[in-house]
Amino acid sequence: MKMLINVPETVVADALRGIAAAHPELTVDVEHRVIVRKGAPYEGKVGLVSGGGSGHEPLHGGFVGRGMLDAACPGEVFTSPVPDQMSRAAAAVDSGAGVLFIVKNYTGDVLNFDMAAELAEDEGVQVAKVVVDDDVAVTDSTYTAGRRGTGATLFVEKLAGAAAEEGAPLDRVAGVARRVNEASRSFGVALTACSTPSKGGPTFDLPEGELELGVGIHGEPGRERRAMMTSGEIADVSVEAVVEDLKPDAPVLLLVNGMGGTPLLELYGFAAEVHRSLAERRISVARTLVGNYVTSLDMAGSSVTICQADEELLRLWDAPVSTPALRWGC
Amino acid sequence: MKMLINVPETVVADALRGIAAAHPELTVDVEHRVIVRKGAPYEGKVGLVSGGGSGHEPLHGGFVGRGMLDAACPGEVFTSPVPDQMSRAAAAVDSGAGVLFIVKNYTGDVLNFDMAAELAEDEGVQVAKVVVDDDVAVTDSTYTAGRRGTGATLFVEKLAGAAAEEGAPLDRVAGVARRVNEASRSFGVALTACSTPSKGGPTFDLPEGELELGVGIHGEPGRERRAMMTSGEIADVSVEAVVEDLKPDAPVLLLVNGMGGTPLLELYGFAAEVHRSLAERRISVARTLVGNYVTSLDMAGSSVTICQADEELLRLWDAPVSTPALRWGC
Amino acid sequence: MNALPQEGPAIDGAFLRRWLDAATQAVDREADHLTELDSPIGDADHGANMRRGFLAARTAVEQEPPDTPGAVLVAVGRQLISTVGGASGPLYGTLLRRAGKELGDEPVVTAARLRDALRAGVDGVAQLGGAAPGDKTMLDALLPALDALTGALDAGGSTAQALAAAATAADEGAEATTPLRARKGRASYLGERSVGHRDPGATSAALLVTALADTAREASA
Amino acid sequence: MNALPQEGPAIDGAFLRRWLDAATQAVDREADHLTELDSPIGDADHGANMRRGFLAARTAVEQEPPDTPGAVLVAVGRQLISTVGGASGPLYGTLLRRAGKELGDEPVVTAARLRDALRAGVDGVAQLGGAAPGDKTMLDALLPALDALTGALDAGGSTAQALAAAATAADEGAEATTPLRARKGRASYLGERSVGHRDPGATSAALLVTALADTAREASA
Ligand SMILES: Nc1ncnc2c1ncn2[C@@H]1O[C@H](COP(=O)(O)OP(=O)(O)O)[C@@H](O)[C@H]1O
Ligand SMILES: Nc1ncnc2c1ncn2[C@@H]1O[C@H](COP(=O)(O)OP(=O)(O)O)[C@@H](O)[C@H]1O
Ligand SMILES: [Mg+2]
Ligand SMILES: [Mg+2]
Ligand SMILES: [Mg+2]
Ligand SMILES: [Mg+2]
Repeated sequence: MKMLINVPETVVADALRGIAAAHPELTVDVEHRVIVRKGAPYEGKVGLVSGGGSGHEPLHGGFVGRGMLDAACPGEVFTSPVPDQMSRAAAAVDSGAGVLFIVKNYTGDVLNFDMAAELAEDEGVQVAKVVVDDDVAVTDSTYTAGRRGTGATLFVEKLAGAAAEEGAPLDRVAGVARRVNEASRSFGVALTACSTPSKGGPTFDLPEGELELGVGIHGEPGRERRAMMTSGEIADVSVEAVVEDLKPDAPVLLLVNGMGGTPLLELYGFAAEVHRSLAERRISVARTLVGNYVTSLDMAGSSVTICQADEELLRLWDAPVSTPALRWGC
Repeated sequence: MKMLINVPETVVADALRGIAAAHPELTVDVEHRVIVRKGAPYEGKVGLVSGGGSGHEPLHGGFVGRGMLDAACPGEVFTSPVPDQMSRAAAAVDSGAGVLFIVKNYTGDVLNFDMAAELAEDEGVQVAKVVVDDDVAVTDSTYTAGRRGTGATLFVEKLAGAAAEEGAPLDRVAGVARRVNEASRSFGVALTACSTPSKGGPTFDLPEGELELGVGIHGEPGRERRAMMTSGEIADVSVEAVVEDLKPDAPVLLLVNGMGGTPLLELYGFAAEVHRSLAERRISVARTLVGNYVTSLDMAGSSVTICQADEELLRLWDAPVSTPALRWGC
Repeated sequence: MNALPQEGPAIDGAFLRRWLDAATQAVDREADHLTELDSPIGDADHGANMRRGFLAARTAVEQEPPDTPGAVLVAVGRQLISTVGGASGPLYGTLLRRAGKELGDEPVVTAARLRDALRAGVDGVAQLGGAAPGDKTMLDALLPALDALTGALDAGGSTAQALAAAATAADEGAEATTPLRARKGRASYLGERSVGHRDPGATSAALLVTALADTAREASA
Repeated sequence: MNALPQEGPAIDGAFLRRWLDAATQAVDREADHLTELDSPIGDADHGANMRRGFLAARTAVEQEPPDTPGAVLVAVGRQLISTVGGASGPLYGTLLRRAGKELGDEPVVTAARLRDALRAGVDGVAQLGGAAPGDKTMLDALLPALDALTGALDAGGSTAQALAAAATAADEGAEATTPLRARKGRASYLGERSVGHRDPGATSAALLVTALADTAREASA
C-alpha cells in the first residue's frame, strides 16, 4: 500500500510540522505532541483538551481554535496519546477556571486520560472528564469495553467549546458535554479497510462484493458483513440504527461523515439519502454537516451521527467557531 | 470497485440533492444542474460563474458563496457541463454588471463555455472569460491542447471573487483573474488511479511500487512513471517543477492539495516537506492552504500550487469568504 | 459479371431517422468499449457521453419527428450539444447542425448533396477544434470517410455502395489512429505515451458512418 | 537420576537489566507478528506500541542504570506509561511500577519475593483494566504464569526452573486465548467475530515472561 510519507515512524511528527507551517493561529509543540490555541490560557475561560490516536484527522487538531478546543494531543496512529501529553496540555490551557478532558471511549484513551488527570491534579489543575460513547454498533455494553466514541465527538467539542467561549464554568461546560453525548448516536459503514503506516497494508480484508456494517474508526472490522448495498440502502440501515436507539422527539443536528477514502461527490449523494430516510421517519433536521471530519485514514465508507437538539444546543451550534476544519460566524 | 452510490447514472443528481439539503445558503437547481448563491444577482456586483466535470469536489460547487463564486455548473463525472447550464447560470447571477466565466483549460470545457457565452450574449448578458492553465506538467503547449487548469482555479475563484465582492467592474475582475492565473503554477502526483462510476474501476493501472508524476485531475496518467518516492522526494520534484517554471521573486500563496484518497495526516506531513523544499530555494510562503480542494475522486496523491502574491492579491486572499468549502473572516 | 450501379434509396427525413436509430443502437452497444478506449489516454467517459447524447437525441426526434433530412440532423446536433458536454458534444453537435443547416428544408436529397453537407459539418469540426489530420482525433475517421464517399460517388457507385466505402474508410482511419501521437484533446497531455492506443472519438465517428451505410444497405435491399 | 534442585542466580539490578535487554530484543523481533495479531481483532498497532516502549525503556535504563531490581522495574514501567499509549502502555506500565515498588530498594531478591511483587503488579492490571480471566486479554497469559511460578517454587524448583515453568504456562495461556470471545479492549467490539484469533497482548505478555526465564537460564548456566 503506497503512502505519501517518509517513514512510518515519523508520520505523526511530520504532520505536526505541517500543521505548524499551515496554521500560524496554533502553537504546535512537535516534540511533546501538543497543539494549543494561540493566546491560551484565556482569562477566566474553561480549557478544553481532547486527543486520541492519529489517523482521524481533522479530529482533534483541526478543531483547536476559538469556540472549540484549546488543545489537542495526537497519539501515534490509532494509539491513544500518553498521559504526559494531556497533563502538559492541561497546564498550558488552564486559566484557573479548570480544564475539561474530552475522551473517546476506548480502553487506551480512558486509561491514559485518567493517568493524565491524576498528574494534572497533582499540579493543581482542576480537571473534569467526559467520555464520549455514541456508537450504537456496539450492542452489549456489559460484555464489551462499552460503546465507542466516534462522530459525536465533533458535536461534544463544538457545543461544549461554545459554552466555554461564552464563559460558562467548568461544571456547566462538562454538563453540556455530557448532555450532548447522551443525546447523540452514530453508526458507521466501511466499503474498504484502511491501511496503517505501521502495518503498510489493509488492517483486514473486505472483498469486492461486500461491506462492513457497524465499523469503528480504527480500521477494526464491524459487527456484520453484508453483500454490497446501494447508497440508499446504507442510509436506511444507518438511520434505522441511530433512530431506533435514540428515538428523537425533536429536530436533530446531523453529521454525514466520510471515513476518508470516499469522494465528497459520493458523500453528498449519501447525505441526500440520509435526509430522505430521516424524513420518511418524520424526523426533522435542524442542521446538516457533510464532510470528512472523523476519519479512519483512507477507509472508504461513511458514518451517520444525530444529536437531538434543544434551543440551547442550537444556539451553541450556531455560535462562532474558528478552527482549521470547522469555521463559521467569525 | 465499490462506491457509495445508487447507480452511476444518478451520481451527479444525487450529490446535488445532498448539497441542497446541507446548504440552505445555496439555491440548487437539480434538474438544470446549476448551484447559485442565495440572493443573486447582487446589485451592481459582477457575477462569477465556473463549472466543469464533477469528481473534483469541493471544486466548484463548494466555492459558491460570499466572496467567491455566484454560481457553479457541474457536468457529469470528468465531463464538462453543457452550454445551457452556464447560460442559465449567467442569466441567474447577472445584475447588469456582467458575468465572468472561469474556465479550466480543457477542450471540452473551453468549447462548452464558448457556446454558453454566445447564448448568454444573445440574451444581453455581458460575458468575459478567463481560462485557467497552470499545470506545468504539460510541457509543450504547441503540440497539446495546452496546459491544464488545476489547483490555480481555487486561487482565481477566491481572488477574483474577492475583487467582485469589493465592487470592481467586470474588466478589473477579469484582469485580476488573468493576473492570478499568470502568477500561478501547479504540479500533481498520483500514487493510485481513481475509479469513475461509469467505468466502475481504476482509469489506469499503477503497480504497487510506482507513482505517476505530472498527473491531471481527470484520472489520466501523468507524463512519467517512476519508482515510488518518499514524501520529501515528491515535495522536491513538485516544488522544483513549479518554481523552475514560475521563478517567483515575491512571497507566494501555497496550496498543498490532496487528490482525494490521501489521508489528511499524510497531506500535512507532505505540506511540511513542501515548506522545507521551498525554504531551501529561498522562497517565502505568505499563506498556506492544506486540504482536499481540487480532487480527482478517490485518487491518492497530491498537487502543489504556488501563486506569486503582491499586496493586492494578499488583501484579496485575506478578504472574507463564506462558502461550503472555504470560509474565513465572516 | 458485376452488378450494374443501381440508384440508391431516397435520402429523406425517414431515412435519417432510421440512421439515428441505427446510430443510437450502435453507440449504446459499444459504449463500454468506447469508455475503455478513453481510459488509457483520456478520462474514461466517451462511451457514457455518446450514449447519453444519442439516447436523448432519439427520444427528442421520436417525440416530434422532423420531416426533412436537414431538420433531423439539426435536431440531433442540438441535442448532442445540450446533453453530451465534454469535447465530443460540441464537436459532433456542430458537425450535425452545420450539415443539417446546409441541407436546408429539402424533403429529399441526393447522396452528393448529403456528402457536401457532411463536408461542411466536418469543416466545422476542424474549425472549432483546430485539429489537423493526424492529430489523433475524430477527424482521422471523418476525413477519410468523406474522401471515400466522394471517390465512390464520382466512380458512379450507388448511395449504398458509396456509404459502404465511406464506412470502411472510417474504420481504417480509426484503426490508423493507434500508432499516432495525440496533438489535441486530453490524449495530447500524454505526449509519447498516447502512442499505441486507438482514439475513442475516431472510433465513435466510424460507428456513426457505419450506421449510415447500414441504413442505406437495408433501404436498398 | 534427576538433577537436584539447585539455587538459581542472584536476582539483582543487573539481572533485571539483562531481562530488559532480552525482553526488548524479543519485542523488537516479534513486533510485526504482534501487529499482525492486532489486525483482525484490533487496530494493528500492538507490535509498534511495544517496540516503541521497550526501546525507550532500554535507552533510559542504559543511560542511568538503576541498581536495585525494584528501581529497574519502576523505571521501565514509567517509560512504558510515557511512551506507549494505547491500552497496553498503562497496563504494562502499572504492572511493572507496582511490582517494582513492591520490591522497594532491596539490592537482591529471592524468586519468591519477585513472584509476590509480580502478583501485586498483575493485580494492578486487573484493577485498572477491570478484566477477568477468560476475557481474552494479557491477563490470560499473566495469571497462569504466576500460578505455575508459585507451583514450581513450592515444589522446590530452582528460580530458572520455576521461571521456565512460568514461561511455558504463559505461552499456553496465550495460545488458549484463540477460542475465547473478547470481553475487554478493542477486540470486544467484534463480539463473536473475535473468536478464533490469538490475543496480541497475551502473546506479548508471554514474550516478557519468556525473557525472564531465558535470563535466569543463561545466568545459571
Ligand atoms: N480539438 C479536437 N478536435 C477534434 N476532435 C477532438 C478534439 N479534442 C478531442 N476530440 C475528440 O474527442 C474525443 C474525446 O471525447 P470525450 O471523451 O467525449 O470528451 P472529453 O475528452 O472531454 O472527455 C477524442 O477521442 C477525440 O477524438
Ligand atoms: N481492559 C483490559 N485489561 C487487560 N488487558 C487489556 C485490556 N484491554 C486491552 N488489553 C490488552 O491490550 C492489548 C492491546 O494493546 P494495544 O494494541 O497496544 O492497545 P490498543 O488496543 O489501545 O491499540 C490486547 O490484546 C489486550 O491483551
Ligand atoms: Mg491502538
Ligand atoms: Mg470527459
Ligand atoms: Mg473523455
Ligand atoms: Mg492495538
